[in-house]
Amino acid sequence: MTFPILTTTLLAPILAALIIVFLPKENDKLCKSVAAVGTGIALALSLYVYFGYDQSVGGLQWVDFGQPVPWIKDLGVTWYMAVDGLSLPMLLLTNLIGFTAVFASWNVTHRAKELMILLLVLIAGVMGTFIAQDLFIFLLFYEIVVIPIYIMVVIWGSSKRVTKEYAGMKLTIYLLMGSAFLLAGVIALFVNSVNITGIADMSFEGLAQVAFPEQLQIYLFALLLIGFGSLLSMWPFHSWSPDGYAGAPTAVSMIHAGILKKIGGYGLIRLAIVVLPLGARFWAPYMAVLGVIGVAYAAMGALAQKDLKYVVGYSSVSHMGYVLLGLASLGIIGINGAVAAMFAHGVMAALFFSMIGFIYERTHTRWIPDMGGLAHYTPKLAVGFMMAGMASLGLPGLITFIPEFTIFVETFKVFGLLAVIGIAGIIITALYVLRAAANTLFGPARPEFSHIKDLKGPEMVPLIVLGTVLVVGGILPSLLFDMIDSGVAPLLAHINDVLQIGGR
Amino acid sequence: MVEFALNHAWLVPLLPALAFVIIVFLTQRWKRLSSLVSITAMLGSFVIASIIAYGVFTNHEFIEKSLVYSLKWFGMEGFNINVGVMLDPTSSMMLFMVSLVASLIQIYSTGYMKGDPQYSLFFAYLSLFGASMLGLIISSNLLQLFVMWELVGLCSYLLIGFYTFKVSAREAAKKAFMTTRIGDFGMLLGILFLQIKFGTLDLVELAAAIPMFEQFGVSLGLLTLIALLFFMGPVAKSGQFPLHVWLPDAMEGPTPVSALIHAATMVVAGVYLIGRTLFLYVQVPGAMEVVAAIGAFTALFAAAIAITQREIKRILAYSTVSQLGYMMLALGVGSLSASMFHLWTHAFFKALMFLAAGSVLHALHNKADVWDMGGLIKKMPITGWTFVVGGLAIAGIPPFAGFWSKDEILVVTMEYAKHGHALGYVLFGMAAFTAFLTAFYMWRMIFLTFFGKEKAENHPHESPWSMTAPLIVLAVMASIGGLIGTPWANIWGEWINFGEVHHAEPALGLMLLSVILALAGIGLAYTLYCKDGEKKTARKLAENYQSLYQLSYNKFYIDEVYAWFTQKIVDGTARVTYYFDIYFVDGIVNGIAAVTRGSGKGLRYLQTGSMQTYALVFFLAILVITVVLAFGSPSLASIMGGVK
Amino acid sequence: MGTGLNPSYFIGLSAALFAIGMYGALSKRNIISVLISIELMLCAVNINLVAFNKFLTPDAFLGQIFAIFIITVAAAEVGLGLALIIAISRRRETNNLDDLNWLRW
Amino acid sequence: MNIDFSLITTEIALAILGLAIFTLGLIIPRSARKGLGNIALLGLIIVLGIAVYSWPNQGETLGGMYIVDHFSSFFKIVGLVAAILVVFGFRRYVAANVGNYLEYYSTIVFATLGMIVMISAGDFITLYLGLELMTISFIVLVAFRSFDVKSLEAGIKYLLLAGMSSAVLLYGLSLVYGATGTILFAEVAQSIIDGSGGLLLIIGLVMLIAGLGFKVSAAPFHMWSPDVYEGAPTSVTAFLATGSKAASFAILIRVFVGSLTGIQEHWVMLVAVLAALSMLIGNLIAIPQTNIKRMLAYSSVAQAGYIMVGIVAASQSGVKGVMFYSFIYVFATMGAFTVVAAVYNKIKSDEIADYAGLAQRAPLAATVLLVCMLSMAGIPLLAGFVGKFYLFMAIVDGYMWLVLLGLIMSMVSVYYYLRVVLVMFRDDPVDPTPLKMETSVTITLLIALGVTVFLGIYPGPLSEIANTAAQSFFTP
Repeated sequence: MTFPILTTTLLAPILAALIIVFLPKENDKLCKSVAAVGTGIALALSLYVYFGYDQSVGGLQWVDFGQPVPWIKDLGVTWYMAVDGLSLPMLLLTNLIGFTAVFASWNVTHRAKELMILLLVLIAGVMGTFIAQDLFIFLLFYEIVVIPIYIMVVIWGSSKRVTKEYAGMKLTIYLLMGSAFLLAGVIALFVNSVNITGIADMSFEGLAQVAFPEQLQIYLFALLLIGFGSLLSMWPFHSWSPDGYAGAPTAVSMIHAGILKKIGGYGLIRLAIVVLPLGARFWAPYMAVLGVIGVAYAAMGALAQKDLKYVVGYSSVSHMGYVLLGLASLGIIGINGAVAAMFAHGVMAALFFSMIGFIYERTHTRWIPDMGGLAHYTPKLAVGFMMAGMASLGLPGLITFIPEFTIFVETFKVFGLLAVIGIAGIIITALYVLRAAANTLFGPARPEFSHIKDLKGPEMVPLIVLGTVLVVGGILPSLLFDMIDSGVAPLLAHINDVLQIGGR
Repeated sequence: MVEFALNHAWLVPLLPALAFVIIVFLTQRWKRLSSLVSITAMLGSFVIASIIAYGVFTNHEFIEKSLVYSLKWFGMEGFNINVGVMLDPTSSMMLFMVSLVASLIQIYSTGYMKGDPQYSLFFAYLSLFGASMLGLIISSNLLQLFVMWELVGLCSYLLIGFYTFKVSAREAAKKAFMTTRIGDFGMLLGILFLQIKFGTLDLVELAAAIPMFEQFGVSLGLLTLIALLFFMGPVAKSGQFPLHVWLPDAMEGPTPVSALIHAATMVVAGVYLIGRTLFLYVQVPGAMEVVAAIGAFTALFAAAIAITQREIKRILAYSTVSQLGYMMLALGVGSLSASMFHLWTHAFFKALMFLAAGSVLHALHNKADVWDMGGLIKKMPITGWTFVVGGLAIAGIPPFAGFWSKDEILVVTMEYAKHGHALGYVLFGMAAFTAFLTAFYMWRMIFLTFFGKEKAENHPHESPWSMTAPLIVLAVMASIGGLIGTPWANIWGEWINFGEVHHAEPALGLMLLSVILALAGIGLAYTLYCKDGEKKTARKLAENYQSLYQLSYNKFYIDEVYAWFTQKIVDGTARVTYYFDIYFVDGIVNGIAAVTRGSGKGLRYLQTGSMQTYALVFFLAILVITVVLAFGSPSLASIMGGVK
Repeated sequence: MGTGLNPSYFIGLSAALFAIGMYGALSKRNIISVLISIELMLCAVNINLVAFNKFLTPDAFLGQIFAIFIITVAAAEVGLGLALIIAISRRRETNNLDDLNWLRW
Repeated sequence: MNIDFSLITTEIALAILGLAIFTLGLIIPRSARKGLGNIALLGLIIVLGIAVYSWPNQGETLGGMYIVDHFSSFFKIVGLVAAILVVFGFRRYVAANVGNYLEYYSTIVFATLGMIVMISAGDFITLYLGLELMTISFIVLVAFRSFDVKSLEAGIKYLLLAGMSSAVLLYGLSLVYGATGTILFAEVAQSIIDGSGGLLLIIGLVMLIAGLGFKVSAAPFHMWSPDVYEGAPTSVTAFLATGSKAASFAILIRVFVGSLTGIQEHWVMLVAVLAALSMLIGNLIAIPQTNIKRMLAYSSVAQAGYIMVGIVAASQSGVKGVMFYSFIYVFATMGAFTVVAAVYNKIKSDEIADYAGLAQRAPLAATVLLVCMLSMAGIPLLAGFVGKFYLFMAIVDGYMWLVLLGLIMSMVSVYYYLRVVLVMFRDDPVDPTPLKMETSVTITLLIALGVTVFLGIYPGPLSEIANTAAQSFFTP
């Protein structure tokens, strides 16, 4: 019976939300502060857990209450909150972005109270998916986030190429459709596991031990792949992503691009690949192809954009292509790289969206041709923008490079030429990022922007926090990689065993 | 003390890095202080680098084996990366040279950048560049080296675009980054290949592993491919044809930047890298020939462009490209020694000329066209005479530095040819002709700028000592810096070589040839641009050979081709992709949604509101079901797959 | 039983009756006639029940009892129906089903 | 034969309650009739207490015509809970829009009585009696607002269609009787196993499905429900959508899974198709609706489709799923309709457009409506998700197509639920004065909210109970 620190981390935002419910509507500064405190506590706790995790031992640690608490007996569901090297980076990422997202929406005054409540619920929901080691609990958190996001988009979103109503509805329904397939797959998975073993156990560990027949695995993996893939904005299930981000308010874009997408990748590893290795082996080539198409296609799409948010929206699709590619390699290096890439992209995308949000607040436009020379009036903002951009094009010394390189190492070995196409994506990426940066920040100063102010006070938080992570993670990749490796290595060992025995 | 320096070589890049951090976070407000911090750090590095150089060049063991120490950066099963320090004569020479030039140029900048609003930022960037460049030099691991490689690229990007309000600067910066990116793509593939095939990126281990590449299941063809892919990086970084286009535009940056990054240090990183990985290239003669050919061609090509350019810095830029071509050529023919020697001398005289040019521009308020200048030497003697020294050096007049290194290159090329490479003679010819052209266009520029009669509208004045002092120091280096590599006492070749045979007796014939070529070039330049004030002949030539002149003046239209490719092909594809996305992929999505909504709207009208319709549906349903169940149930079940 | 009757006659009869009722319910526009048609359908049911009882379980009166229940309940239903019809014709001056389509779509 | 009254205490108590309200209402002065609501509430709670207390009693009485097992007790409790919520949550609505407390409340009680009789039915006659008692009471209730033509139209439509459907049902029953020679479910099952069957039985089967499908408003027998739901007083709509539906499902299971198992291969696929049809039609037509009651009506058609999935399984897990789902469905629906009624009280409109800015005028109401609708859509952390999980679990091998259809359709349903959410949350209200909800309403809403969320997060206990109940259904 240990102290349930993870559950506490999970409850911190919820608690803050409850407090805010009883705060006066008018005093939005107070609401924001409470939200900041709540997320701050969660962040502190997750940092404590992250650095308190014993990598030499590995496996699941910080198990709440010491062992799984029986939850739904007949489904074999247990309240099993624990973390390993795979969950921890995601947990940390969630709280990093959650914390900064509060500050990124610091200037929102319109119905700020509701915004903060929804935001906190959202953060808690996402957190739950990463610390739950039980499939059912995972599912509980998996979809809950969708609805707050919808409400946030339609209230605080912005209408440009598409109306925010359209964007919100598309985002929501698209992801729910994906999750329908996922759910079907999960139900079938569970029922079959019961039929095979005779005991109902929904913990990921338990399911991983079940020996599903190969045909079944292939068929289930397809369902899961559609489900998680659409959340990962896997081509061709990506088209929700740019519109969604464009319509969404800053905080939502940050969290969605930063963390939510990662749930797809996380689920693919935790559930699809680990539980259904044979299916994974069957589908891996197709995943790789889709990943590469996603990389090149989305990069090209981003190149054609004039709206900053669309640029980043497409670029995140393209980056997820790398993640998919890494996962498809089914090798330890590739999957380590993929997980690290998810973390890195999360930080980068969050910073990018927060900076774009600030620009939009100031200039009331995201249309690149209407901008230019912003660096003269807002140097700090420009710094943040450039850091995010450079991270996005995988500049060494920032957190995104090593993960991408690691992915390349494995996928180049496994897929050869296919991977080369993916690697070529870095050129296009550089092109659209540099263009966006150049046309937004540099060039002659425009008088109409002379009034706008640089970042100051709370607005600096996203830049400082995320920027620090970008640099530190770039200089000391081992902080991230040792952790991930300690989590992925045992899973991969298990998979390889299965592939040896079950394979042909 | 020497021991300490050798074992803490990582301090060399660390000091400027610290300077960068300090300036950015603390001293940005106080300009003087910032520059002070930056210069002190760089001088510190210089001191340590000198000690290291001393330690290395006084200990003969370093010729055989280099000093390496490293620690784990990150790693996982089957993929471990250590970062560390690798000290040998080559790297310590580079350390010394870079830190020296960097210090001088920073001092120079205090004068040149005076009054610039982003003064502190400039020095921050310079420090960052210094850090990454020095880091690149001492890297013991290809990945570490690649990281630094990209960082210097970043600094170059930032510094080219330093005048952010200038659109041209912005575009030039972008161009530089993109061009080098293309090279880096190839280089990345090469690195990946090495990692995958040889399981390591550590230079020492690779050097041990590659000679027996068959054991790693690597065919000679594959190794050649790897070498060529890897070569793309240097091609872009060191402005070799066809990726040279960014370097001339890079002159949009402040002149000290051009001197430091785009003449003395960063652009030679490519050469240095090939030198570092020569153990790979010597295995694959095919790749070596490509390197040599590209080098020679670039040298000639750039020189051919330089003869018609008008802007002082552009001319210098193309000469840089051309000189880099020399270095590549030397590497291609397998002489690390010659190439590094030229790198060393070139660093001094080219930096010198850039700084002098900067001093000129400073005096003429950035009027760049050489045709608008003249007779400046009277008004600004130090600048002028130092520039002349540089000119002599690059033209290859003994005993100035350039002569010895260029001669060395010619010699090794000739030897390469003699050792049964027919290609070698062609290369030699190109190199020799380039030497002539170099002398010609350099002195064309010098005559046009400093001699002849003054232009009335110019009111030049000598620059402050902070700018002239570095000029003098560099001038000294440019004059005597080559003496350590004379054929009579080739200290250089003895220390810095890749086990290549270096000629015992001096090849006097070649020396003579190169001197004649140089003098011929200078003489031609004199007759065309100095003797007759109106320069009629020059203009007449230009008119008679209009097409050739235009071709050369427009840099053989390479930029136009690239621009066309990017705008038409790349952007076109992008637009197509985008429309495909929103109209087809997304169209399907929206289509499904529309169908759903529409069917809802349609079905709704079944609900007519008349109770008897409902009853009718009710009974009809019963009828249908009865019929189906009574006569078709099993088949139906089989269709729906209802097996339990 | 000596008579040559067999269940199929009764089934046929009740089926016919049910069909007639059904037709009436579907075609008549007057609420009352629809109500009556429904009664016809119920009668068909009763015939069935009684007939089956006769042939299947002559000693236990399941069918009859069931039929009696049905008749009773039907009476209640009709009563309620008439009450509603009166109320309707008060409010909407009609007892024609086609006019009752305010609630639709 | 001796009657074991201990088994039917609930029914007796309920009957007494109904009569008591009626007579009491006649003797006390009109002005005092307001109190009847409280009496009904109190009585119903007591009856619920009795029902819960008599959970352990199991057995058959009246010679098998009346079955009391955990299965029936479970559904009785569900029905009673629905009745209680209706009586409690809609008091002000009834007072303001329905009036005539005496008949209203007694009829509610009698409808409940009909339900629980039907739930426990062991033979055709009891089934029919319970069904008709329920139906006739509901006809009265639907047409209760005799001053409102819509209510009357709904009433007459319900009367006629229900009449036809029960005629069909009865015809079916008679045919089954004819085919098997008995009216006791148990004996029917036995005789089918012994080999009686044939066309007669098949046609009877179809008619049974039609008759009962009408009651649960399963497509294509659903067409009455939108009109009636829209026209009826909201309280009645709520009761119709929860109690009557749950009870009808109970008897549907009793008849098909219980006694017609022998000819499964004939009806399982049929039910599956009907379920699919209900999901499709219900969800699709709900999309363009503008009246919230009508929208909820169509969505309840879809819900019927989901619940029928459990019958398709025709297994213990399926039955368990049905029970679990109908329990949570009661709370979700009640919550939604309570909000509708409460809002109608204030703004006299059921149009979705008029819900603009509800989130700011009445946050609790808006939240409850949101949560309840999402629970019906099966969004996790809400009970509906667990319910759907249980239901689809039962059929996932063999009926993957139905599972996928069901899940996709429930995501479609999110589409039209979110349109309401959009109006409630995004728009700013025309007049921002807060809507003051009565305590009774607030409490009902909180109950609905609490149960929906709690069972969504911690469904363990309920599923245990449902499991035992389902067990008792198969092994009496």
